[in-house]
Amino acid sequence: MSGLPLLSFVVWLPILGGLLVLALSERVNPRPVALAVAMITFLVSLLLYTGFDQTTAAMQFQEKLSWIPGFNVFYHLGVDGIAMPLIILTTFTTVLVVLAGWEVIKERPAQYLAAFLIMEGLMNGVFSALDAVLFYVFWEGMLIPMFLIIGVWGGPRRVYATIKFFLYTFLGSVFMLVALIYMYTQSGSFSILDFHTLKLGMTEQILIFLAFLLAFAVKVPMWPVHTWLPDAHVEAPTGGSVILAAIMLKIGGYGFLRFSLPIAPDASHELDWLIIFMSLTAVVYIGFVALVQQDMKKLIAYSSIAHMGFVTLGIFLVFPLMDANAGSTQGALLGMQGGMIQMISHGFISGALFLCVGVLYDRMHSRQIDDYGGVVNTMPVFAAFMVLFAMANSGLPGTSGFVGEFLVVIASFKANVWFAVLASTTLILGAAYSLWLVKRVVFGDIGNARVAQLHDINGREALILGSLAFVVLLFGLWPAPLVDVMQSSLENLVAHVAVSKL
Amino acid sequence: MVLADFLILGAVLFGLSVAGIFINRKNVIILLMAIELMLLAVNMNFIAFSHFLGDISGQVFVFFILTVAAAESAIGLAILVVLFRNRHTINVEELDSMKG
Amino acid sequence: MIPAPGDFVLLLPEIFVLSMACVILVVDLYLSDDERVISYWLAQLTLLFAAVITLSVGDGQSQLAFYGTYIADPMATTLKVAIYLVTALAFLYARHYLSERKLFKGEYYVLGLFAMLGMMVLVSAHSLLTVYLGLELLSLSLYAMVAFNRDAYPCTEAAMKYFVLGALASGMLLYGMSMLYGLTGTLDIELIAQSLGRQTATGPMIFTATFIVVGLAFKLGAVPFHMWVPDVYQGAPTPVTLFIGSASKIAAFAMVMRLLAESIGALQPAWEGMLVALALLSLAIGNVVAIAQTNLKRMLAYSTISHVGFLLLGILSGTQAGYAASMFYIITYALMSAGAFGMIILLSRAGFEADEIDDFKGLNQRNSWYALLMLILMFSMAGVPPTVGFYAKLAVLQAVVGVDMVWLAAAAVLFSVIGAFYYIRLVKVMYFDQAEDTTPLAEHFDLRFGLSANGLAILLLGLFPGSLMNLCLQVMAG
Amino acid sequence: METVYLAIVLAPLLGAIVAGLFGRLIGRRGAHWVTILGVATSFVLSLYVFKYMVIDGNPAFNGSVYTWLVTDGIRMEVGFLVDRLTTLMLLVVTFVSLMVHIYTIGYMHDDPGYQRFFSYIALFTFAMLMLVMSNNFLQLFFGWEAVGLVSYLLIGFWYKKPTAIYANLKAFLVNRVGDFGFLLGIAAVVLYFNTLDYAEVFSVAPSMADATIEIIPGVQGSAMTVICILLFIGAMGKSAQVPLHVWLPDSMEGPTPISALIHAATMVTAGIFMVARMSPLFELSETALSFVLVIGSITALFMGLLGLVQNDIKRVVAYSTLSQLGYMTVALGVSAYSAGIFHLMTHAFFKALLFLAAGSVIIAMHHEQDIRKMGGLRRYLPVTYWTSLIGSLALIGFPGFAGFFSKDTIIEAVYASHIAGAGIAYVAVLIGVFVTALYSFRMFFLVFHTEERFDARTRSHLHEPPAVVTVPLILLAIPSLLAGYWIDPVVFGDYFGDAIQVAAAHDVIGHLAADYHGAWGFILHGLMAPAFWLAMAGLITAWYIYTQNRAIAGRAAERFRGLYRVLQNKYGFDRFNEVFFAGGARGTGWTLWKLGDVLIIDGLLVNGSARLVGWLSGIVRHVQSGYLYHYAFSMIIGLLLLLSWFVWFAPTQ
Amino acid sequence: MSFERLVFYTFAAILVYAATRVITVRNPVHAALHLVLAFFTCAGLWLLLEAEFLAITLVLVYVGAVMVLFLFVVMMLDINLASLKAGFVRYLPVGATVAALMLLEMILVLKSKGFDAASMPPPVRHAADYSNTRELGSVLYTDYVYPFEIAAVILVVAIIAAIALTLRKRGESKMQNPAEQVKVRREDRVRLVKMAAETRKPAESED
Repeated sequence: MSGLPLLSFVVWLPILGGLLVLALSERVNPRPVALAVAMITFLVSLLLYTGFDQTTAAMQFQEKLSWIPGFNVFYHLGVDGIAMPLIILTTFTTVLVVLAGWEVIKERPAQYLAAFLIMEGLMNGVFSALDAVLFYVFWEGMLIPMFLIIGVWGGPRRVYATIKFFLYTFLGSVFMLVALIYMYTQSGSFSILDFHTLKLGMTEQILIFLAFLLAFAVKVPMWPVHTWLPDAHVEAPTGGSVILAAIMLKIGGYGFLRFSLPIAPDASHELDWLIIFMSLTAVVYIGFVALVQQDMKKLIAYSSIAHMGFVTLGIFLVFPLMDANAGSTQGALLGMQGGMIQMISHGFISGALFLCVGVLYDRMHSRQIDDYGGVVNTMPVFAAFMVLFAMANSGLPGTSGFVGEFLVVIASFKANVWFAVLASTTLILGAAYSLWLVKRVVFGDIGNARVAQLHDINGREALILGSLAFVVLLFGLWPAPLVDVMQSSLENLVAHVAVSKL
Repeated sequence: MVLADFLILGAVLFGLSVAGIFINRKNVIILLMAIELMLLAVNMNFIAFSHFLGDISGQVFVFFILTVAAAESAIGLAILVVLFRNRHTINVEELDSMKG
Repeated sequence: MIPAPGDFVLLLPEIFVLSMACVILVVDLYLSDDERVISYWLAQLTLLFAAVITLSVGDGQSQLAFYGTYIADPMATTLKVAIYLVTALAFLYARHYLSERKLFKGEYYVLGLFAMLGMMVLVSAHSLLTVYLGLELLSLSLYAMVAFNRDAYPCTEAAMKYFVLGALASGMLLYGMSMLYGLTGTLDIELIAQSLGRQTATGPMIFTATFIVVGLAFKLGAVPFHMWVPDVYQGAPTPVTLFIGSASKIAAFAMVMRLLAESIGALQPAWEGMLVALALLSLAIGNVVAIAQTNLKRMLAYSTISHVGFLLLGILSGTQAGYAASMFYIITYALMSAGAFGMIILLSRAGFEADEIDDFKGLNQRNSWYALLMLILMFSMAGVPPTVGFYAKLAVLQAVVGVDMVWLAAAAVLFSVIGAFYYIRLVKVMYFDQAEDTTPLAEHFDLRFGLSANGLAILLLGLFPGSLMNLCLQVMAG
Repeated sequence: METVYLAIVLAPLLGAIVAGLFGRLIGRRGAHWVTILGVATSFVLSLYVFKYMVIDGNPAFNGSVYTWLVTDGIRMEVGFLVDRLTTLMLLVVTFVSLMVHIYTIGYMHDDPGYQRFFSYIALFTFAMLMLVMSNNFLQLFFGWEAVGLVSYLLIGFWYKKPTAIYANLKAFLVNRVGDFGFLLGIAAVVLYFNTLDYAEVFSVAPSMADATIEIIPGVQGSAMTVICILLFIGAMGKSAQVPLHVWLPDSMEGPTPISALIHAATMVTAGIFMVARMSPLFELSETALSFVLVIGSITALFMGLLGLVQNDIKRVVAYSTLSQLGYMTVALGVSAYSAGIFHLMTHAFFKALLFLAAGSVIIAMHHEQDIRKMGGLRRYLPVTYWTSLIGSLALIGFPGFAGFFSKDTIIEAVYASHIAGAGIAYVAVLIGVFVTALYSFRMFFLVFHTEERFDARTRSHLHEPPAVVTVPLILLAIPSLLAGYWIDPVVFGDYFGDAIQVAAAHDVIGHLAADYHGAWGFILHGLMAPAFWLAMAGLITAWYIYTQNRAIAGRAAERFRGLYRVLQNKYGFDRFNEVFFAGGARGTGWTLWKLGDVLIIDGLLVNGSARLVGWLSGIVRHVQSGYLYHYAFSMIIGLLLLLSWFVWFAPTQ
Repeated sequence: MSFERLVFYTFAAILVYAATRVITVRNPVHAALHLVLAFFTCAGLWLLLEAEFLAITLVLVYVGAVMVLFLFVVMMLDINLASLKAGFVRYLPVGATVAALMLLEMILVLKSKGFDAASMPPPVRHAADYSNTRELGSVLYTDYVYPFEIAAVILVVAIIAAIALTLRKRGESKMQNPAEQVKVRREDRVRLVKMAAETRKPAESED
C-alpha cells in the first residue's frame, strides 16, 4: 500500500473530480458524480489510517518531487499523527457535505459541488504539505472556493460576510508568507522540517511567531480576531458552514502545531501567556456572547470560537506544564493531546450542529431562534439528534466533546489553578447556550403554524446526522485510537519544543 | 569659462522650464515650449561635456535629440490639432474629463 | 568601418519587424475595408516569425553589435519573445474590437509593430543613445495609438496628457543621461558601469541617478510619476490600453535593467532608497485609490501602479535574484493584464465599452467559463495562489527579504491585502450580483480561444511556475 | 465475578437501548418488559453480589474492564470497585429502580412517550450503577454526568410543558455549576496524585496531607482542603445542597416515578455516596469537613422550613428530600459516613415510597397536585393511605421505623462531634426534626384526612390505582418499616470495612458505638432523646392545626407575614439566581457582544479600518484632478523631493 | 575678461532673458518668437563650444522647421488668448519657489568638485582645418549607424502618426459610397430598446 502516492491521491482526486463535475455539468447530474468522488476519496483516506505506523513520529507516506527548483521548492507531501486524523476528518466531512447539499442546492449545483470537492483537495493539501510554499499555496487557495461558496449560495448579507472572511484571512496569512520567506533566506530551503531545526534568535523567533500567530489566530479564530466567523457562518450555506467549522478552523490549530511551536519554541514559550490569555478570553467572553445570540448559526459559530479556545489553550499549556515540572516534558503532553482531540471532535460536533440548523433552515428558511419552538412535536427523530449534538457540544461525557475538554481542563489545572477555573466555565456556559438553544428551538409546545407543518428528516438527512452521531459517540466512548495515532507525533513535538533554539 | 558655467546655464534653463510648467496652467503650447527649453538645457549639457571631454559622442547624442524632438513636435502638434478639433480648446483646465 | 555582417544577423529580428511594418503599411493602402484582415494576419505572422528568428539568433551568449550600441543577450531574447507573445495577444484581442467600431485600419498594426520595434530596441540597447531612441520610438508610436480613435474625445485628451508628460519625463531622463555622460565620458552602458565602478559615489552621481530614476519611474508609472497612467488607461481605446498595460511594461522593465542595474548598478545603495520610497508610495496610492474606482480600466490602471510598486521591490534589492524576480513579475503581470483587458474587450461591443465594473455584473450567469477566467485573473493579480501572481509576489518578497528588508516586505503585503479588496470586488460583481445585461457574449472564436488560453496560462503557470522562474534566474545569472 | 458486575451494569443499558431505539417495534408491552427484565436482572445479581460479598465475606473487587485512553502516564479506564459500600448502593438502586419500573406501568399508562420513558429510566439505572461501581474518578464523572443527562431528559419529559423544559434546563445548569467544581476537583486530584484510580489516590493520600497549593498568589492553602471542597461542590450540585438546591423542587415537573427514583432515592444521593467514597480524602481536611457540615445543616433546617408553606404535594416531598439530604450531608461532615449512608438507604426506601404514594394520589386525582384541593382520601385510597403513613412516620423518625434509626444516629453523631460548626449543626438538626414532622403530617392530614375539597366529578372516578402501582408501594413500605434494624451491622458494626475510613480523631461513630446496645436499646434511648419529643411535638402540632383548627395556620401566616413571605419566596434564591446569574449572564453576553464584538472589534477595528481606507481613497483620488499641470507638478515635486532627500540628507552608504 | 567670456555672458544673458520671456509672455506667438531667439543665442554658445554643425542644425531644423510648425499651429488653432493667460500671477510664487529651489540644488551640485577647471580643463583648440561636420558625419555612419537608422524609423513613425491623426476626408465634399450603403446591417440602423411597461409601482427600498 505504501507504494501508492496516497496523499497525492487524496489531494488531487477531489480537485480533478471537481473539475470533472464542472465539465460534465451540462450533460449529467453532478450529484452522483460528486458523491462518488467524495466517497472514493474518503475510502482512500482510510488507507492512510490502516497503513499508518503509530510507533513513529516521522512523516509517513512521503512524496517528494522537485517543483520550483529555482527556489528550492518541492512538491513534498507527508503526514504524521497530527495531520492524518485531520485528513480523514476532511474527507469524511466532505462526503456529508455533498450529501447535505443534495436537494437543497438548486442553483448551479455543479459549481457548488465542484467548489466543495476542490476545497477538499486543497484542505488535504494543507494538512499534508511538507513544503512551506506548497502549504501556503493550498492554504490560500482554499480561500477562493470558500469565498465563492459563501458569496454565491449564501444568505442576504453574504457579500459583506464573504469579503470580510476573505480579507480577514488574507490579512492574517500574508505576514506568515513573509515569515516563511524569511526562514527560507536563513535556511535556503522551504522544507517545513528544515524550518523545525533552523536556529533562530529570540527577536527573530518572536517576530516569526507573531506573524504565524496572526495567520493562525485568524483562522482558528481566536479572540479578538474572530468576528469574521459569525458573519461567515451565518451567511454561508449549510455545507459551507460545516466545512468552515469542521475543517477550516482546524487548520489554524494545525498551524500552531506544525509551525509556531516547532519553529519558534522559545518565542512560543515567551509568549505563551498571550495565547493562553486569548484562549481563555475566547472561552469565557465568547461563551457569554454565544448565550445571547438570536440566530442559531451565529450561536453555534460563537460556540465554535469558544471551543477552539480550548484547542489553543491545550496546545500552549505545554509550556506552563513544563515550567511547572521544572522543564521536564513529563506530563506536558496532556494539554496538547486534549487540544488535538478537541479539534477532531469539534469537527464532528459543530459540523453536526450546523447540519441540524441546515435541516431546519431548509424547511423554514429562517435561522432565528424565535421562529421555532416545539420542533420535537413534529420532528421527533431530528430532535433526538439535535439534543444529542447539543449535549456533545456542552461536553457531556460519552460524547467526543468531553474527551478534549477533560484533558485540557486537567492539564490547565496542572499549569495554573485559575486557568482551569476559567476554562471550566465552559462546562456551565457551554451547557447554558447549547441547551437554552435546544429548549427554545426543540422543546415546548408547537411554536407556530409553520412549525406545525414541518416534516421529520428523510433518509438522507438521517444518514448524515446518524453517521455523525455515530462518530461522536464512538470517539466519546473509544477515544483510544485517536489518542494512539497522535501519541508519538505529539510526544516528539513536545520533546522538540523543550529544547531551546537559542 | 569653465564647464560649470555651461552646466549652470543649462540648469538655469532647466529651472526656467520647470517654472514655465508651473506658471502656464492653461496653454498646452506654452507647456510644449517649456519642454523644448528643457531639451535645450539637456543639449547644452551634452555639448559642454562633449567639448570638455573632447569626445564627439555627446554631440552625436544632441544630434539625435534634435531629430527626435522634431518628430516629437510633429506628433505632439498633430495631437493638439485633433484635440482642438474635438473640443475647440487647448485650455488645460478644460481637459479634465478623466480624473479621480 | 562598416559593421560586421554578423552584426546584421543579430539585428535580424528588428530588421524583419521593421520591414514587415513597412510592408503592411504599404499593403494596407491597397486593401479595401473588407480585406483589412490581411493586415492583421500579416502582423500576426510577423510576430510569429520574429519569435522564430529571435529564438534562432539568440544563442544564450551575450554579444555586442554595432559598436556596442546593440546587445543580444539572454535577457533580451527572453523579453523580446515575451513582448511578441503579449503583442500577439493584443492584436488578437483588438481585431474584432476595431472592426466592430469601424476602426479597423492598418495603422493600428503598423503603429503597434513600430511600437514593438521600439521595445525591441530598448530591450537590446547597450548605449544611452539606443535606450533613448528606443524609448522615443516606443513612446511616439504609443502617443499616436492612444489618439488613434481621433474622433473620440477621451482618447485625444488622454493622448495629450500622455504626450506632454511623456515629453517632460524624457527631458528629465535626458538630463540625467547628459550628467551621466559628463561623469563618465561615454554613452556605452558597460563603460559607464566600469567608470562608475572605479569611483566612489559622490553628490553629482546621486544627483544623476535621481534624474534617471525619475525618467524610469515615469515610464513604469510609479508614484508620484504615475499621474498619466489612470487617464491614459481610461481614455485610450481598450486594445491600446491593453498594449500599453502589458507589452510596454516589459519594455519599461528592460529599460530599468539596462539603465539602473547595468549602467549605474554601482550606485545601487543610492537608488535603492529612492526605489523604496517610490515602491511604497506606489503600493499605497495604487491600492488605496483603486478602491474608489468604478471604471474598470481606471481601476486596473491603479492596480498597475501598485504592481509597479512590487516590481520595484525586486529591482531595488539589487541582487540577481531580485532582478529575476522582477522579470518573472513583469512577464506574468503582462499576461494577466492582457487577459484582464481582453475580458473587457470580450464583453464590449460597438457602442458599449464594458469598461465599468458594473458591466461585469452577473457574468457567471451569462457565461461561467469567462467568469472563471476573470476570477483566475483577478486572484492572480491579488496574488492568491495557486495562480501565477502569487509566485511573482513570492519571488519579489523573497528578494526583498534576502537583502534584510523584512519590514519592506511586510509593508508590501499589507498593501496587497488592501489591494485584494478591489480585485475580489470584481469577482463579487461577477459571481454574486444579478446580471443586468443579458446580451450574449461575442462569438468570435479566436478571441475566445485566446482569452481561454491566456487565463489558463495564468493558472498553469501557477501550478508549474518552475520553468519560467528558472528561465528568469538563468537569464539574470548569465 | 467480573461477568456478574458487567451484567449488573449492562442489563439495564441493554433494556434502555432496545426500548429507546426499537420502541416503536416492540410496542408498549415490549418496552416495559425488556427494561423491567433488565433491571430485575440487575437486582437479582445485586442480591447475589450481596450474598457473595457480605454473607460469604469475599474481599472487595477492584479491577478495570476497559481502557478508555492512556495519555501522558495517566490511565483513564472504566473499572469496577465493588466493596460493601457499593453493594449496599447496588441494592438500593436496583431495588428502588425496579419498584419504580413496575410502578411506571401504571403511572404512565396513558402517556404517548411510554417507551421513551422506560428507555430513560433504564438508562438512568445504568448510569447510576456505573457511578456507584466506579473505581476511578473518570468513570465517576461519566456516571455523574450521565445521571444528570437522564435527569435532564426526564424532567423535560413532558416537553410541551413550558415549566418542565424550564425546570430541566435549570436542573442541568445548576448541576453543571456543581460539576464545574467537581471537574476542578478531579483535575486537582490528577495534579497531586497523577492518577484517577481511587485505590492509588487513597493509598498516597495520607502522605499528601500537608501538600499546599497557591491559589491566590502568595497564600498557601492546604491542597487537601481545596480538593475536598471542590469535589464537594460537585456533591452540592448533585445532592442539592444550599445554594445549589434550587433545581430540585422544580424538577418535580417531571413524572412522579422519576421524582421517586432520581430526585429522591438515587441520583440526588450520588453526592453523599461520593463524599463517603472519598472519606480517605475528606478525613485529611477538617476545614473541608466543617464546610460540609455547615452546608448540610443549613440545608437540613432551612429547606425543611420551606416544606411548611408548599401546597403542591410533590413539592412538599421534594423539600423534605432536600432537608433529608442535608441530614446526610451533616452526617458526612461529622465523619459519620456510615450513618450518612445508612440514612441514604432508609431515606431511599421511605422517600421513594412517599413519592410513589403521592403519585398514586395524583393518579387518583387525575393529575391534581394541590393538597388544598384534596382531603379525606383515606377512604378512597386505603393502600396508599397506609403506606403513606408508614413512609411519613419513617420520615419523621418515629421510633422503630427506618428513618428513626438513621436520623437519630446522625443527631447523636453531631452531638458527639467536636468539629467546628458541630454546635450550630446540632441545633439545626434538632429544629429540623420538629419541622419535618410538622410539614410531613401537615401534608398527610390535608391529603388523607379533613374534609373533601374536590368536586363530585373527581369523586366519582376516585379509586385505588391498579396493582402495578400499589404493589411497589407495599414492597417499599416493608423496608421503610424494617430497614432500620439493619443499623447494627451497617452503622455500628464493621459492615463497611475498608470502604470507609475515618480518622481516629473524628470517629464519632466509634464513640457512639460504645453506648450502643442493640436496636431495641437504641429505640429506648431514642424515646428519651430530644429528637423524639420534637418529632412528636411536630406531629401533634400538625394534627391540631390541620385537623382541628385550621384558622391557626392562616393567622400564623398573617402574624408572621414577613417570615411567611420569605418562605413563600424560598428565601429569594430563585429570584436572585434569575436576576443575578441568568440576567447577569445575559447582560454580560449582550454587553460583550454589542460593545466588544459589534462596536469595538467589528465597528471600530475591522469595518473602521476598511472605512478609513475607503475614506483615504476618496481623499487621495482627488489629487488626480484631471488637470495636466497638476500631473506635471506632481512629477516635478517628486523630482525635487527625491533630489533634496537623497542628494543632501540621506545618509550616504 | 577674455573675449570668449564676454561672448558667453552676453549670449547667456540673452538666452536667459529669452527663455524667461518664453514662459511669461501672454501671447503664444510671442513666446514662440522668444524661443526662436533663445535657439539663436544657444546656437551662438554652441559655436563657442566648437559644435558648429549642431549650432547650424539647431538654427536650421529648430528655428526653420519646428518653430515654424509651432507658429503655424498656434495661428491655425485661433486660440482665445485672454482666457489662456488668466491666473498667471497667482501661480507665479509657487512656480518661482519650486524652480528656484530646484535651481539652487542643481547649482550646488554642479558647482561641486568634478566640474571645475581643475578637474576638467578646457581642451586644446582644434586646428583651423578641423571639420566638426566631418567628424560628426564619420561617427554617425560608423559607430552610430544603428541609432541613426532608428532615428530614421522614428521620423517615419512621426510621419505616419501625424498623417493618421490629422488626415481626414474633407467634410464639405459630399459623395455616396454604394458599397457602404449595401453593407449596412439592421443593427447599425435601428436599435431595439426593451423597456418595461410604464406602470405605477410603489417605491421599493433598496436592500
